[in-house]
Amino acid sequence: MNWGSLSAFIEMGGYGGYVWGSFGVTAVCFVLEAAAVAARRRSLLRERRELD
Amino acid sequence: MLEVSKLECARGERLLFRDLNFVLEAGTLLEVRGANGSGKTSLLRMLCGFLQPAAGEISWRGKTVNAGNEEYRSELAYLGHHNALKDELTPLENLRYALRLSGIGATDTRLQEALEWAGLRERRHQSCATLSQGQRRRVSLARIKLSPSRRFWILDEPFTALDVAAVERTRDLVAAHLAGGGMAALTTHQEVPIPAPATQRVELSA
Amino acid sequence: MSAPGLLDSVVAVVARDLRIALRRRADVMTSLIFFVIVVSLFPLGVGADPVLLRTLGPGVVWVAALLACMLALARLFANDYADGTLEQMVLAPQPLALLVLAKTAAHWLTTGLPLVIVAPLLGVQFDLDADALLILLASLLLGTPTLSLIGGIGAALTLGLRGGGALLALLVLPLYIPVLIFGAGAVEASAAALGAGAHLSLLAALLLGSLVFAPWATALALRIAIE
Amino acid sequence: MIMTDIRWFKYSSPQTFYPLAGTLAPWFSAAAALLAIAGLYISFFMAPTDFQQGEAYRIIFIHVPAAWMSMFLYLVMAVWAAIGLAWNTRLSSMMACAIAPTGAIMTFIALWTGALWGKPMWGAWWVWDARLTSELILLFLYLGFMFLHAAIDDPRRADRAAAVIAIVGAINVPIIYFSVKWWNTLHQGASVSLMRSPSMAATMLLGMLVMALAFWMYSIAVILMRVRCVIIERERHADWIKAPGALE
Repeated sequence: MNWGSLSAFIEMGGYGGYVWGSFGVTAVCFVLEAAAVAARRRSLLRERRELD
Repeated sequence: MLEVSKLECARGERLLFRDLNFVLEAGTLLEVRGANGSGKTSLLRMLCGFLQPAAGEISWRGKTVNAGNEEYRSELAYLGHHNALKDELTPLENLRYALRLSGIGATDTRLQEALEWAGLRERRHQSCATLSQGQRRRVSLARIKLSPSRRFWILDEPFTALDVAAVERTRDLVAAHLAGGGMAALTTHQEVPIPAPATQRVELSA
Repeated sequence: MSAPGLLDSVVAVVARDLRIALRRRADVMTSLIFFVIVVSLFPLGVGADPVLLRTLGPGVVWVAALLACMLALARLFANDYADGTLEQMVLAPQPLALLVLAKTAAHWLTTGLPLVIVAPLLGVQFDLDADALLILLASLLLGTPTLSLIGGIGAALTLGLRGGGALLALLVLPLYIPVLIFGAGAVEASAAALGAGAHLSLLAALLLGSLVFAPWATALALRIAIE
Repeated sequence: MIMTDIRWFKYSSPQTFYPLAGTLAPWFSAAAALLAIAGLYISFFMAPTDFQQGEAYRIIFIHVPAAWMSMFLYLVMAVWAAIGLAWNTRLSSMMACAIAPTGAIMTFIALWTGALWGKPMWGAWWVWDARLTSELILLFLYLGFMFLHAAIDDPRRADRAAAVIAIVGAINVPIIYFSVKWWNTLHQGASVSLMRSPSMAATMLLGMLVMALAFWMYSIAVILMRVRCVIIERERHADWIKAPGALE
C-alpha cells in the first residue's frame, strides 16, 4: 500500500492537480462519449417511433 | 455491344431507378425520357462511367465499364450539361485542346470546317466568354462532329439553347452517325425525331 | 493508346493551362503578392533586429510559401470542375493520373515557380547571406512541387464543397509538415555550417515519393468528386 | 450465382452486423469496466512511487494507452476505409466513420495528459517533442477525416472521399513522425521520455498493459454502439430496418 491516508492519496506527493486532472478528464471524456452515443441512439429510436 | 443489366441508381437516399435493362447494337439510338429529376442525366453519367451503379452492371464489348476500362473511353464522345469550354480560350483553341486530349487527330482545316458547320467561322478567334449560350453549345457540338471515330456518342440535352436551324443540323449529324454504324444515347425535352436504323426508348419515372 | 498520343495529351494539358494562366495573369499575381506581403509583415511584427531576422528568415519564407501554395490550390481544379472540362479529362482514354500530373506541373509553373524566383529577394530582407539564399532557392525548388502534388489531393477532395477553403487547409497543412521541416531546416543547417545535403536529399525523396503517389490519389479523388 | 452472393454480402452485411454488434457491446463494456478497475488498482496501489518523477509519473498509466490507441485506431480506421473504397462494402465505411470520433478523443486524451505530465516534468505545458507534435497532427488528421465526411451530403461519396484522406494520412503519419523527430533532435529540444525511466518496474509495465486492454475494450464497445447508430441513420429506408423489432 502506497498511501498512509486519504489526504496523501489525494495529494499525490504534491502532484495531485496533474494526476487527478489527467484521470478526471479522461473519465469525463469516456462518460461523455458514451452518453453522446446513447443520446444519438435514443433520438434515432424516437424518430423511428414517430415515423410508425 | 453496350449491355445494361439490372441497373440501379440511387442519389443520396433517393432511389431514382432500378432494374433497368437494355442492349445497344451498332446503329441504335437510345432515347432517354422522363420528367426533371427522374434520373436521365444520372443514367447518361452512369453510361460514361462517372457514376457507380448502386447495383447492376454496364458492359461494353463484354467488358465492365469502370475507371480502368480505357478502351471504352477511347470509343466514347460525351456532351454534358456543361459545354466543357474554357472562357479564356477561343473556340478554335478549345476544339484543338479537346481533340488532342482525347487523342483524336484533326487538321486545322477540319477544325475550321467544323466551326463553319457550327456557324462560328467569324468568331473562331474571339474568346468563348463573348459567345452566347447557343453559340457555346454549337462549339461543343462541333467537338462531337469531329469525333466520328468515336463509336458511342452520349449527348445530354444536345438541343438546349439551339435555334431551329442548328437543331436540324444537329439532328442530321446524329442521324448520319447512326447510319454509319455508330451509336448514340441522348436525352431531350424537345420532340426532335431522329431517323435511325433502330431506336430504343427508356422511360424513367421517379 | 500509343506513347506519342499519350505525350501529346500531356503536352496539350500543360499548354492549355499555361495559356489560360497567361490570359488570367491577375490570378497568378494574387498568390505571389500574398507571399511577398506575408513575408514582409514579419519584421514589422517581431522587430527589425538583424540577428533575430536571420534566424527567423528561412522559417518565415517557408511558411509563407506554404500558405501561398495552399491559397492557389483552390484554382487547381475548381474552374475545370465548374465548366465541365474536368469531366472530359476524366473521359479521355489516357490514364487520369498522368493528366493530373500534367495539370499539377502547369499549376506549379504558374504558382510555385514564381515563389521560388521571388524568394531570394525576400531572403535579402531577412539579411540572409549568399550561401543561405542559394540553399533557400534549392530547397524551395525541390519542395514547392511536392506542395503542389500533395495539395492536389486536397483540392480534388474538396471540389464543390461548402466551406471548401477552410477544409482544404485542414486536410492539406498537416501533410505539408515534413516539407516545411526539411525545407526550412536546410537553410538553418547551412547557416549553422552543418551542410544542407541531408535536408535537400530528404526533400528530393519526398518529391519522388509524392510524384509516384499523389497523382494516383488525386485521380481517385477526382473520380469521386465528379460522381 | 456469384453476383447474387456479392449482392447479398454488400446489402445484408449491415443487417446481420447490427444485432451482432448489439450482442457484443455489453460484453466489451463489462470487460472494459473490470479491466479499468484492475488497472486503476495497479496504477495507484501496487505500482511504487518513481524515485525520479514522484507520483506524477502515474499519469503514464493513461497517457501511454491513450497514445497507443490513438495511433492504432487511426490505422484500423484507414484500413476499414480502404476496404470500403476498394470493394464498395458499406459496412466497412460505416466502421471507419464510427471509429473516427473515438480515435479523436483518444488523441485528445493523449495530448491533455501529455501536457499535464509535461508541466511538472519539463516545467512547460507544451514542448515540441516529436511524440506530442505527432499526436497534435494526428488530431488534425482525425478532424480532417470527420469534417470532410460531414461536408459531403451523399454518404457514399463521403465514404470514398474520406477514405482517400485516411489512406493518405496513414502513409504520412510515419513520415511526419520521423521528420518531427529529426527536427527535434536537431534543435536539441526536450528529449525526456515517459518510457525511458532507468528501470521500468514490472508492475508499471503490467499496469500500463492492463490499462491499455481496458482502453481497447472501451473503444470496441463504444465503436460497436456507434456503428449501430450509423447503420440506423444510413439504412433508414431499407426494408429490414422498417420491420418491427429490427432495432432492438
